[in-house]
Parts: sequence; structure tokens; C-alpha cells
Amino acid sequence: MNCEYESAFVPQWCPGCGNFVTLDCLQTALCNLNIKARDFVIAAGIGQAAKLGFSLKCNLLAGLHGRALPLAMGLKMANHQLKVLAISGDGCFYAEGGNHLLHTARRNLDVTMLASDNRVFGLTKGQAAPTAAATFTTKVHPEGTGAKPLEPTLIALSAGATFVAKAFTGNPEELTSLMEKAIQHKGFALIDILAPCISFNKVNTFAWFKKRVHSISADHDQNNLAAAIELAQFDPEVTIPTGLYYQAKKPVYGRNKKALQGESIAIRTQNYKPERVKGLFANYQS
Amino acid sequence: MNCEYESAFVPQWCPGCGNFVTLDCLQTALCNLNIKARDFVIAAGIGQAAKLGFSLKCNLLAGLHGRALPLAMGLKMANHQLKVLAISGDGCFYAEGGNHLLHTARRNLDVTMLASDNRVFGLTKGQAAPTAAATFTTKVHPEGTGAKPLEPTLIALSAGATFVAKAFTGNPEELTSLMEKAIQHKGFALIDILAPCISFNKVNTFAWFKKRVHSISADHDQNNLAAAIELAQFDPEVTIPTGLYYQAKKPVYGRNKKALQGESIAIRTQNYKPERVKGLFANYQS
Amino acid sequence: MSNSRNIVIAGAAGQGVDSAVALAGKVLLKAGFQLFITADYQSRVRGGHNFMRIRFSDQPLLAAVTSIDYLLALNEESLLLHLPDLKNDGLAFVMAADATNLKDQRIITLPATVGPKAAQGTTFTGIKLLSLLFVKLGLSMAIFKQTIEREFSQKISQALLKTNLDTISEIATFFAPDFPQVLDFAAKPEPRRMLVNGNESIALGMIAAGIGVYTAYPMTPSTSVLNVLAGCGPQLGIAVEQVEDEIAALNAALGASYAGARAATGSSGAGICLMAEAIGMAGICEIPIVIFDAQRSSPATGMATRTEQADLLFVAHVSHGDFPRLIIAPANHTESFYLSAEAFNLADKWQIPVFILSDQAQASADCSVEEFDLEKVSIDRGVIAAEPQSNEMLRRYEVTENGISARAFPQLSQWLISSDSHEHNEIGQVSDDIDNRNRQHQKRMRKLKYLAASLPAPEIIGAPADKLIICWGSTVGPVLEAAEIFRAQGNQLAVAIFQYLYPLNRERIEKVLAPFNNIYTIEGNYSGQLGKLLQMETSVRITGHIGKTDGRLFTVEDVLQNFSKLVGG
Amino acid sequence: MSNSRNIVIAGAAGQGVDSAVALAGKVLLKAGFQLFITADYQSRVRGGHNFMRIRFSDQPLLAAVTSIDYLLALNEESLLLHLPDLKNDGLAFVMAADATNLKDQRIITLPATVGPKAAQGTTFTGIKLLSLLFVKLGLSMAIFKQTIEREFSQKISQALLKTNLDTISEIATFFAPDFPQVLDFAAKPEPRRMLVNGNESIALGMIAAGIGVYTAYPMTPSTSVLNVLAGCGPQLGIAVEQVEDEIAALNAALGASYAGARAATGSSGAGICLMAEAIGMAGICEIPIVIFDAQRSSPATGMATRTEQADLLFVAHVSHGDFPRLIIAPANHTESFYLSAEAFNLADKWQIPVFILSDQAQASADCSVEEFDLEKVSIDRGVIAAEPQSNEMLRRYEVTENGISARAFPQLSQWLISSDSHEHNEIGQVSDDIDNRNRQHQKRMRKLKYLAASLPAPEIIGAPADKLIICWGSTVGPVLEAAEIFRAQGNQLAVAIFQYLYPLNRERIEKVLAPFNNIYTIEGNYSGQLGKLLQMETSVRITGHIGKTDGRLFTVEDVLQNFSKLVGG
Ligand SMILES: Cc1ncc(C[n+]2csc(CCOP(=O)(O)OP(=O)(O)O)c2C)c(N)n1
Ligand SMILES: Cc1ncc(C[n+]2csc(CCOP(=O)(O)OP(=O)(O)O)c2C)c(N)n1
Ligand code: SF4
Ligand code: SF4
Ligand SMILES: [Mg+2]
Ligand SMILES: [Mg+2]
Repeated sequence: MNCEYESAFVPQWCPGCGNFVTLDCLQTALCNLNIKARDFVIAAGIGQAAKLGFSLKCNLLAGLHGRALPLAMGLKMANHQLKVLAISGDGCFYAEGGNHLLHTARRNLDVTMLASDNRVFGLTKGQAAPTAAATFTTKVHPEGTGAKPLEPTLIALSAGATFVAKAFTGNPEELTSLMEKAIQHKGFALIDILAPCISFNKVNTFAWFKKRVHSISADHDQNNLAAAIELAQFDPEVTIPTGLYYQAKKPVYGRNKKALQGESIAIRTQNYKPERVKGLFANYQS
Repeated sequence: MNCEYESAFVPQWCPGCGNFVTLDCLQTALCNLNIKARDFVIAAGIGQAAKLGFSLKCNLLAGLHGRALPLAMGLKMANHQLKVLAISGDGCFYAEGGNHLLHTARRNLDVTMLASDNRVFGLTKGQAAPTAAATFTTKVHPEGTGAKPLEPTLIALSAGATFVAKAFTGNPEELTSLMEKAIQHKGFALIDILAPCISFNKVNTFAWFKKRVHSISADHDQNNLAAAIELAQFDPEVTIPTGLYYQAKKPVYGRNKKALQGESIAIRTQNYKPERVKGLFANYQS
Repeated sequence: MSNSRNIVIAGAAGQGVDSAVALAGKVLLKAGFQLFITADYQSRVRGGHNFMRIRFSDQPLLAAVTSIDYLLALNEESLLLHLPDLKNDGLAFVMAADATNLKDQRIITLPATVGPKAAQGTTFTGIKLLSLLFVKLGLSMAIFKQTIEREFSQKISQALLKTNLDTISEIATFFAPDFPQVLDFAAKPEPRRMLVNGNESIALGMIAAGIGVYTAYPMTPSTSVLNVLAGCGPQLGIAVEQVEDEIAALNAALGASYAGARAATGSSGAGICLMAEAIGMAGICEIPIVIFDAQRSSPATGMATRTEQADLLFVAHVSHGDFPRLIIAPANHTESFYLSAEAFNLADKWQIPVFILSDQAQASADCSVEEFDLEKVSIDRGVIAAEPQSNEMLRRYEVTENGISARAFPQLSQWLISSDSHEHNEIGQVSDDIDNRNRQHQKRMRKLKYLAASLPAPEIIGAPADKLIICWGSTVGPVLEAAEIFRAQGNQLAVAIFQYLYPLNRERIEKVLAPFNNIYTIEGNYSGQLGKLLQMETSVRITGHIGKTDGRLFTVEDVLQNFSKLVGG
Repeated sequence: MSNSRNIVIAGAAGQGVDSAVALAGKVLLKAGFQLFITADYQSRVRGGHNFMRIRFSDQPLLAAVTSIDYLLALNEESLLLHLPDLKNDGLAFVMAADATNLKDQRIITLPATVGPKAAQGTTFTGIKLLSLLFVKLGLSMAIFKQTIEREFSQKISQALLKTNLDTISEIATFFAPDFPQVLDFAAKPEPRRMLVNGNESIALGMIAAGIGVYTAYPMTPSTSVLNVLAGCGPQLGIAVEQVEDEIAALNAALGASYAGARAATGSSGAGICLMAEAIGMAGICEIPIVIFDAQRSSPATGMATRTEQADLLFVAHVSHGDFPRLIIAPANHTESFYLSAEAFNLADKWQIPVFILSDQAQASADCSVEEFDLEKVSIDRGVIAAEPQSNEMLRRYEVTENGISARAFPQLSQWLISSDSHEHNEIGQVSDDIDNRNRQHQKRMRKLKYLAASLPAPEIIGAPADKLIICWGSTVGPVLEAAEIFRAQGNQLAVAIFQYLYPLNRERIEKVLAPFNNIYTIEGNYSGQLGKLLQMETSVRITGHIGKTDGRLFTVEDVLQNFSKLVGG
């Protein structure tokens, strides 16, 4: 692939890490869609998955752990014409950043959220992610987490996301095609990407996922929210449907805001003059 | 009602505020269940609803805006024999505290969460709560919020709550009976209480809710999660089912933890001696 | 304090103290008086006890006073509570039924029967007592009526409006002939004069500066900035959002700033706490950002509707690690406008977080100010990178002598821009190389040094004197007025006003403070936070601190009392 | 530095530097040496360059040194990187293939052919080079083999274990006869001696103190405290939870403390930021809590696996408003144990948040210490209210002279207890009454005064001297050792060790620091944060600051170089 956003910076992941596939697929998707480097920004959190943006030659705002979505929110407020991708891991998006997922989804912010789901905190060496099974044991959870794993697709659907999908790095074609759709989607798009961590998750390995994933059957109605919510209620220890759960056309964030129509605020800012405040003075005069 | 937890402190709510009903119902429920004042703690957030605990003579930990559930978590870790009620408003629980709802629910912490849902921030004078309609206008949202309202019951069910109900202060009998059930339930119990704010929500008034609420039909299977999730997908502008959506017996938080069996840590702490560490030294010796 | 009068209107929450005061303020402004209006609210919507002070004069006012010239008590409790502060030659206005047990010549009671039939209820008490007062002051009833018509015609029924107007007429007729009391100062009408509270000044300053994005989560007493910006956002092209929490608020604002908008967020102490981590991100990412902190009573939830100046040491050191930041504290409502506008220039120039530190006392005080002069406001976005030939990674963190590296904005330029919350190299790639780290860290810290050196010295008023009083923010107004009185009483006392609280320009400060042997701080906090900062950063030593932590603003009398104690009087 | 040797083991991430070092540490401990082992990691799991230093001696060690006696390079890059630090009489051990281009007498190469057939691959490089080293040092191969058997028999196959053991034997036989080099110090075996890192000491101290609840969100370099407590929690009755974020972590810990457990949380700077608001809640609610901050490179994400001492000013002022808190910084691993235990007593006594300030350098350094003496640890829960006759609201915030009010725990007592994050009255009801506020605020702040007065003065070592060096935390070890050398070279220089960083006991500090004309700080930060605090809170003036911000710990040589500069040498 010879895209303008190819970077010299070699990813520092373990050889075999699922994130390599995600990176490849994303490059392919962006190339296929012919998206110019200057037209998109990656908002990243902190974690192994969040490092992806460093290996692309692109606009990157690599923020704090858990906060990729609020960054995306601000990017779109300042410039609603930017394509924005929020990229991080399951710890970042679903543990530290869980609140932002709920609220960014229900606002239907026009952002593509790529969540690397390895059911573990990779960067910090192997604690349970919210997607980990109740029986998953770690140094912190010698007795298992005891908690019901969070199913990101179900939460996102319940909160109001208008594009919800699950993918597996073992099926890069599907992942790439979902990425293309998600990036083209107008509204909040989540792809929860099963991307095994070979170093710290010895349970949910590539083979483990391979055995359990299956593409959604063709008769699933992708435009039916109730059906999608039903689909998302699977047992994550047994069988995991991949593909597009749901897509809908709904007003995106900012549609009701006059300030967010036409030219972006970032552009308009260049012409803002102090005099714009003048008209308000009358409100305070007698 | 002449209960031992009656307090001298008069609530400072506006006359007619829905919270008065909630307070009454809670006193009745606690009395009916014959729960001793020393055996329960209220963990409160900040907001009008959160002030409820000040009008009971009881153990009260009145914490920060958004943080009632983590306080409850700590209370149950230190003393898993306490009854814990987390009480606050929809801004507190679902905006500032949204992340804790997801995670406390999926841990199935044994706590009764009473959320006063007036679709508005009462204490701070009328901003939209996450439950407000997309068309709700306020000083902050002159063009409406534009966001899909968050449905707390759907989120809680999706996250793993094992008792989920909705009530309306216009039906105090139902509310009281739900409170009794919720308090007796072992596990995470949410009652989302429609408690109109007469001062700052001129849209979702008592009459407005009255017209839209209806008790769940008798043939709803309260032990069926999928059915409950279906039920929770109503249009909150049109029709709002009240009653018990779902109840299930699932292992509560701490069931897998040896430290949280038998006597509480709070009691055992009184006998902890420095010598308890001695046995670990060998791990570090040669 | 001579050329002013102080009206107090008091009652329960829900009785309409605030609307009576709003009305009175508008009337007095229109009549040509200068105003300083302050509120004392409890954190509840109904009941309890609230009161407001309306001080008016022919001169600009910057402080409230305790002693009352005119008391309008909407119920008996209010009358009893405030009579002790009524001057000997003051007057109290009250409905007859609320003063049955009191014999006090200063009390003027209004029989329930005066006024039109439709106004016999208690809801008209405010209008009635105001009418009484204005008659007494010899003010034009025409202005009063015009104001009511303008303010209420959209909001209430024609019938109700008429009842209001009739009430005014009947009371005026009833009392007018033998009643007027002549003020010893004259109104000086100036139609462009504005009546604004501190938050409104700040919001207007932000708008003048070209703000494009404001994200916040409501918190008293910061919310009115959010309200003002949200109100004019659609028309002026400002995207305003109430986000899910304060963490999102600052992170979103940082995203917006990175993308090219002038962006800000605001809250009070508790909300600033939640922004702590992202403040450090602004520091290392060098993203310009303005953070408005309307301080209130602390710690934690504190007293929600009360004031304090106790966030200073926190914001001066918030977020782990060393990085440059700037703290500006406007000393009055006029400065609130200009300094808020300037905050964005400084943020853009130095690419740092800039705090505007205000408090509940300023936020809720309405003050008359001369119309802001837009000639005095300029917009300076700082150093912007020249366009490259083609897409290239910007050396966003180029190491320069003054620490400032050129910016560019995604999509608005060919540059590709990487900003990173890790330590990073010049093009924004994560790096933990030793030399790179030292270069980048030193580059950032050099900005702090140059920034400090660029800041003005505090203004000194009343020198020469042996003793100096240091103050900032809402405390400046009452201190200046008290000091003037104190000096007029034959005492020596100088005052230093600090607007730039961090970093401190060590050289300039040491120089202007050198002549004083005893330096005291007066701050609305317990520990004397600015004094502590001065001791930390300069050779200045603080002799003593006069604090106030009860949540109420300093009045001129409060300060005067303390002055007397200082000089051992 | 004479009585010690410094081994460096270096290689890529994933090559097993850490397991080789762990093994070596155990062997040397068993053999009877004192140890100080430090790591230099990149934030990645594979690749990059990592190295660790194992310093050993017959004396207790508290610092790392730069110069290398024995270099074990697992690849060529590592050899080249570290050769410059190898002493003239040092030795480098390397596989023959990794040193083909180098002519250096100090390099000892191991032919690939030596060792059993099964160990020809690269995975055995660590064992091989260690064998070589231990033969060279004349250490007992038996101890080496025993250690391997004990550590690995559960983890690897019998065949693999045998290969390891055979490798040792073959290398020993191959080299032994003409190889041994005699150390000029002797091992002193002491079976109860422990090898712990700083975090392990802290966790053990917490356990000794009777911790019942620990809630945290993982963050380097604090996570190993979470791991230790979680590991023994089931057995010792400690409820440990990895919660959803740091906000939940501290709030949950506060809930647990209110309910009667000794509770703590821990994180690094970014996580402490998120706790800021709840720290203020602990302040106003007067809930005892211990907060462990393992500092790392800053600001924001900084360099995730690197050290810094730059959180001090932040935690000293974190959360808006004035309230008492305590900051303790153990200066070595032994203190980490005792002071962590004591932190809980002080938290309970004063009912305040107590910070244990450590850093990545301490967290990841393994140090040999004498077994902790439990006679020196006591548990004191502070003032507990006497039982009432029946259920009654506790006067939880009774105003007392020293500011401390008695506690009780729900359900464990008949008392009903209300704790409130607002300003509150004595029974914990929200209140914004003026007098109540003043009483409660002053009561809290009196605790700070009495607490400060109760704290010990810093220890001064090396007086009399004209110059004094102030240090704390991980910097103390290298400073003390460097100062000793420096004095032995004929210079005068005293050192002050601070363990209690906030509040500062002004009187005692001024007294013990008075004899020194020039006071310098050495801290792992840019701005000299303890020095700044001292200037703020005392009359002490700091002459100069020696900082380090590159994320690497101070070695003895680093400090010595700076000393020479100070005396203008
Ligand atoms: C506020 C804060 N808390 C904790 C951390 C430490 N931290 C960095 S990444 C991470 C979790 C990584 O897990 P995940 O998001 O699943 O990413 P992965 O490495 O698995 O791709 C944590 C806890 C941090 N950087 N900031
Ligand atoms: C960290 C923080 N942010 C904001 C606030 C201000 N605040 C107090 S209550 C409240 C919202 C109240 O709404 P809700 O929770 O719905 O309660 P209600 O008053 O409607 O019962 C807000 C925003 C605060 N106290 N702390
Ligand atoms: S630790 Fe896991 S997530 Fe991180 S790079 Fe290695 S395989 Fe990938
Ligand atoms: S403002 Fe609304 S929520 Fe608050 S007390 Fe009044 S009615 Fe109740
Ligand atoms: Mg992960
Ligand atoms: Mg509400």
C-alpha cells in the first residue's frame, strides 16, 4: 500500500499483536476511500491500541487515557468538516472513558470510534478490561473479576450510536470493509475490534476468538434497532457475531446548531473581530 | 409514620416538588421492612434529590456530585452487611456519574439506587438532564439539546443490573412497593423515579407524566432480560411503562472474594494486628 | 462612602427579591446613577432568607457596604434581620402587616389597602415597596413605568401589567406631595453605560476575543458565562455545549483549540479539580486554552452559593509536574472584560493554559460600567507556521529560544500536526530519549521565564506609606474604598493590586514592594494564598494576613474594621 | 563506592533482562550480599533497549552507580551502548557472535559451542552469561542451581530445567580452573534479609497497618502495590478492587474508611489528578485516607516508565480550598515500610488525607533490607466516640481545641453518623450559617497547625558545614553516598533529609537549618519543588537547585558531579 499517510515510525507492538492488522486495515480503508491526510484527525487515548496513530503520517491528537471521545467532540465543534477517528483500547474507551461513550453516542457525534478489544489492559501488563469474563484471573483479580463483562455493542446501541459493528483481526477483509462503511457513515460509528493481545491474554487468544466468531447471518436487518439490540445480547464466552449490527440515518451532532452550519468555526475564527460583541451591549444598557 | 429515622430537618425543596413523595415513600418502605437505622447507610450525590438523606435520621455519606455509587462500592467493601442506598438525581447519576452506573451495575453491587428523574438539573436552575428530550430548550440549549435522551433502565439492563424498575411520584403506592422490593433485592437495584421539578421543568410536568405513564401489563415476564430490554425501548415522549422491568438472582459483588465472606472487614479491622504481614516476608527472603 | 446610598431588599426565596432588584437596578441605571448590586443567596429555590444590596451613586462604585440607607423588607423576618444595619437616618419600607410589633421611627409602613384592588395580594409587595422608595427618592415614576413596560410586556398579561402600572401610580399619588427626600448627589445619565455582572463581563470579553467553542458542565457560580455564550452562540457562530462532565469539558475544549478555534471552558473549584489531568495535557501539548474558574466556598461542595478566594494555590500548581500556566484575576467588572479578551491572546502567544480567576462575589455583583471600548481589544493568534509545499509533519514542537513553536491547524493548512500528551520529539512523536526530553522540557519551562518577565508590576496606590495591603479580585474594590477613607482619616496606608497572580514577575514585584516595611494580605481565604505565593516566588515577606472565609463578600466596613486593627487603633 | 560491585545486564525488551536480573538478585541475596537493583525500561513489551543495574556489597546499599564493573550484554547494541561506562578494570561478558568487530581486552566472549546441545539457541544467553559472571566472581554454583530449581521447577518443564542446570555446570567446568577473581569484600549471609522493591515495602507496610480496603485503577509505576495487596487479600481479609477509574478509586476508598476499614488508594500523577475533587471531600468530611502516589515523568502522560519527583507542589495544594493534609516521602525501602504503616495512624489521628509520595525510581528498585521489625509498628485508630444509650446522631464534627472530633462507624455502633461534603454543622447537616462556617473551617485548620507542630525536624548529616543539601525520596540514597565520598575528598557538605514534606514544622526546620549559609536542593524535578515549599512556609531561602528531569534516577556519580560544580571545583 503506498498511501500519502504512510509513516516512518515503526509500531512498537509485540510481533503478532492484533493491532498490526488493525493498522493495516485502516490504511487500506483510508486509501480505498481516497481520504486526504489533511482532511482527517485521529484522536487517541492511551494504551497499546492508542499508539496506532503514531504509525500514520496524519493529523494526530494523542490525548489522555480515556478521553479520546471528548477530544473528538471538540474537534468536530471547531471544525465539523473534519473526518475524525477516535482510536484506543477497551480499557481506555470502556473503563476510564465509559461515560463519554454513553454521551457521545447519544449525541450522535459524527466520529468513527475504533476500539481495540483484547479484553485486557495491554500496556499496563495484563489487568482485566471491562470486556473480560467474570472468571478471568489476573494478578489484581486472583479470584476472577466476578463481574459481568461489558458488551460494547449493546451499550452503544442502547445509548444511541447509529452505526455499531464488531470485527475480528482474524478477518481483515471484513474489518477493512466495516472501517470503510464506518468512516463514510454520518454519525457515531463504533467498531469493536477483537484484536488479541498475545502477551497478556493467554485465554482470549487468536485461536479462542477464531473458534467463537461468526459473521452475522444475512437475514439480520441492519436497520432495525431492536433486532440489533437482540443480536448484541450474545454470550461472549460462546459465540460472537461479527459484522454490521446496526446502521441508521439520524441527525448528527450539531444539526440543530446554527453555529455549526456551513463554514467551520475554525475557518470563521480567522475573521472574527472584537466588534462582533458590540450588538450585545444593548442588552445591558438602559 | 413514626419511624426511628424521622429527622427534625425539614427538606428545603419547593412546595410541590416530586422529591417530597420520594422521601415519604422511602420512609414508609423502610418502616414496613422494619430496617433499623443503624443497619443502613445512604450514599448521596449532589443535587436537589441528593438532599433527601438530610431529612432522615440515619447514617449518611453525602458525597460529591456524580459519585454516590463509588461511595456505595466502598461501603459494601468495608462492610458487606450494611444495607446501602445510593440516592441522587438524573444529572448526578447519569451525566457526571454515568461511568459508575455502567460498572457498578455490571459488578452487581448489592445497592439500591434511587434516581430522581426530573429530566432537568434542578439545583443548578434548569439545565437539561441526560434524560431530557432532544427538543428540550434551556438557556444553555436555546436550540434544543439535539441529543437522544438516555434511558436509564435500558442502560442499566444492558450493563448488568439485576433489578430495574421505573416509578412515578404520582403513584406513591407503586413507588413504595418497588422500593421495598428493591431494598430486599440482593444485587444492583435501580429505580428510576419520575419526580417532576415544578420550578425548572415546565415541559415534563406532573400532568405531562401522568398522561404518559402506565403500569406494565401483567403478562410481562419480569425474569426475562430480553423482554425487559425490549420493554425499555419505549419512546419517552409518548408512553412510559412503570413497575418492575426485571429482576434476577445473580451472584452479587464480592461473592468470589474470600475477604468478603462472613464477618465484615470493618469488624475484623478491630482485630487486625501488624503481625498479619509476617507470613509474607518469606516471599522476599532467599 | 458619602456620595452613595445603599438599598437592601430582603425576603424569602421565591418572594421575588431578585426581580425587584433587577427592576430597581434598571430604573436607577436609566435614571443615570452608578450602581453596585450584590446578592446574598441560599442554595435553595424556595424559603430561607435572601437579600440583595443596591448601592447607587453619581460616582463609579466597586464595592458593597454594610450599613443600610433604605431597607425594603418583604416579610417580617427580613425586617428584623436587617434593622440592626439600618442607619440612624435610614428608612425601612414594609407592608403594615409585617411590622405590627415594632415601634421604630425609621419604619415606613404601607397599608394593604393602598393600590388597586387587583394588587391586594402579596405578590405585589416588591412593586409597592419599590414605588414607595422611588417616590421617597424623588425619582421619575415615568422611568419606573417605562422600565416595567419594557421588561414585562412580553412576559406577563396585559391585565397584570396594568395592575403593576396602576400600583405605581396610586402609591405615587398617595405619597408624593409631602414625601420626597432630596439626594445630595445628582444623576448623570449616560445611555451607553452598562449594568453587568462579573460573569457577563467575562463572557463579553471572550466574545470580543473571538471565542469559537465553549464547553462546560453547569456549576454555580460559573454557569452564567455558559448561559451568555449559549444565548448568542447561534447568532455569532459560537459552538457551545453542556457536556457530560468537566473532564469532557476541558478535553473537548482542547480538541477545539487544536483544531483552530479559540476555545474555553469554565467551572468552579470542584469542576476545575476534574480538569486537573487535562490541564497538564494542555501544558505538555502546548495547546492554548482559557479556563474560567468562578471560585466559591470550599473545600469540596462547600457552601454552594457563597464566595471565597481559595482556589489560587490549587490552580497555581494543578496537575502533576512542572509546566507553564498563567493566572489572571480581574479586579473589577471592567477589567473582567478586557483581561478575559487578553487571556486568549496570551494563551495563543504562549500556547499554555490561562486561568481567569473570579469568584461568586464578582459573578453575582451587578456593576455599572462605561461601555467597553473595542479599540482597546485586539486579536493576536501568536506564531503561525508558514505553509509548506505539500503535506508534511509540522515541527510543532520545534525547540526555540523563547520556547514558542509555530502552530498550524488541521485541514486549514497543508501541515500535518501531531500533538501528544507523552513527552514527544519536535514532530510530536512519543519519545523517551534523554536529550530530547531535556530539550523539550526546558523549552516549555523557558516560556514560563519569559512570560513572567513580560508581566506588569502590581499597581500601588496611596504610597508613600509604611504599610502596604496586597489584594486581588473581588477584594480590591472594598479595599481601595476603605483605604481611601482610612487615609482621609489621617492614616497612611498603601494598596497593591495584583491582576497577574502566576507566574510572578519577581524583579518588578520586589522593586515596587521594596519601600514597604510591613506588608499585609487581605484575601477571601484562610491561609493568605497570594501571600504564600509571593513568599515562594520572591523575596517579599508577608507580615500578616486578613482572611475571610464565611462565604460573604468583604464590605467596605469589613475592611475598615480590619485596617483599624492593623494599625493597632 | 569501594566496597561494592556494579553489574549491568542489558538487552532488548523480550530478551529476558528482567528474569536474568531477578535470578541474579536471588543468588546474590542467598549468597549473603546486600543489593541495590535498578531498572531502565522503555514503555514497550518487545524490542527497544532495556538495562538493569545490580549493585552488590557487604554493606547496605541505597543508591545506584553509573560506572560498571561487570557488563552482561545480551546483544551487540547493548555492548556498544554500555562499554563507555565500563571501568578500566571492568569486564564485559558477551556471546562471541555479538562482539566480532570489537577489540577490547575487557570483553570476555563465550563461544556458542560451550554448553549442552539443547542450549545452543539464543534463549539461554542470560543463563550462560550469568554462569560466566558467577564463575568469575567465585560464587557457589550450588546456590545458583538451587535458586534456579526453586524458581523454575513449577514454571518450566523438567527437560528445560535440566538444560539450564547443565549449562551452568558445563560453563563452570569449562572456565573454572584458571578463572576466579577474588572480591575484596565478603558475603555475610543473613537468612531473614529481604529483597524488596519500594512498592513492595509500601504494600507490606499497609498490611502491617491493618489495611482492609484498597481500590485502584492500574497505572505505572504504582500497580505493583495493587498486585501485592490483591495477591494476599483473600488470605488476609483485604478487599481489593480494580475499579473503573481513579475517581471511583478514591471515592470508594472514602466510603470504606467512613464504614470503618482502613482504606487506601494509589496511582501515579495522572490518576491523582482525577482524585483531586475527592481529596477535598476527604478534607471537609474529615475522613482518614491514605493516598499512594508513585510519581513518574510528567506532565500528563509524560514518559510512562520513567521517574520524576515533580508531583510535590501539586499534592501539597491539590483540590480547591484550604484544608489539612499530610505528605510523607520515605527516603528508602526500610522507611517505605514503617512510614506507610504510620501513615494510617496519622490519617486516623488527624482524620485527613495522607499522601505517601514515592516514585518510579523507588518503585522499581530492589533493595536488600533487614527483616521489618513488627515491634516498631503499632495500630492507633485515633479518637473513637463512647457508645450512646440509643441511636443518636453523632456530633461527628464537634468543635474541639485541637480540631479532632471523635469518630464511630455505622452498624458497629449505636451512633448514626452523617458526613457531608458541604460545609456542615456539628452533626453533619448541610449549613451555610456564618458562625457555624467559621467554627468548622477554623476547627479543620487548627488540625493543620497542631499537626505541623508534631512533625520531626529533618535529619542533618555531615554538620558542621557551610553548605547544606536538601533532598527527599529517591534522591536521598545517592546524595548521602555522594556526600560521604565528597567529604572524604576533603570537602565540607551537610545533607538534610526530609520525610515530612507538608505541612512543614516551621519552628523546628528554621532552627536546624539556621547554621547553614548556603542551602541547595537536589530533587528529581525542574523547579526545586521542596525548596519552593520551604520558601513559602518558612524563612529558609534556597541558594540554588540541582534538578534532573530526564526520567532517569540519580546515580552517585550524577550527584558527585553536581557537588563539584557547587563548590566551584
Ligand atoms: C489516568 C490514567 N490512568 C491510568 C493510566 C495507565 N494506563 C495506561 S494505558 C492503560 C490501559 C490500557 O488498556 P487498553 O485501553 O485496553 O489498551 P491496550 O493496551 O490493551 O491496547 C492504563 C490503565 C493512565 N495512563 N492514565
Ligand atoms: C463536580 C461538580 N460539577 C457540578 C456541580 C454543580 N451541580 C450541583 S447539582 C447539579 C445537577 C443537579 O441535577 P440533578 O442531579 O438532576 O439533581 P436535581 O437537582 O435535578 O434533583 C450540578 C450540575 C457540582 N456540585 N460538582
Ligand atoms: S502487550 Fe498485547 S496489546 Fe500490547 S503490543 Fe503486545 S500483544 Fe499487543
Ligand atoms: S427546583 Fe425542582 S427539583 Fe429542586 S426543589 Fe424545586 S421543584 Fe424540586
Ligand atoms: Mg485492551
Ligand atoms: Mg434532576
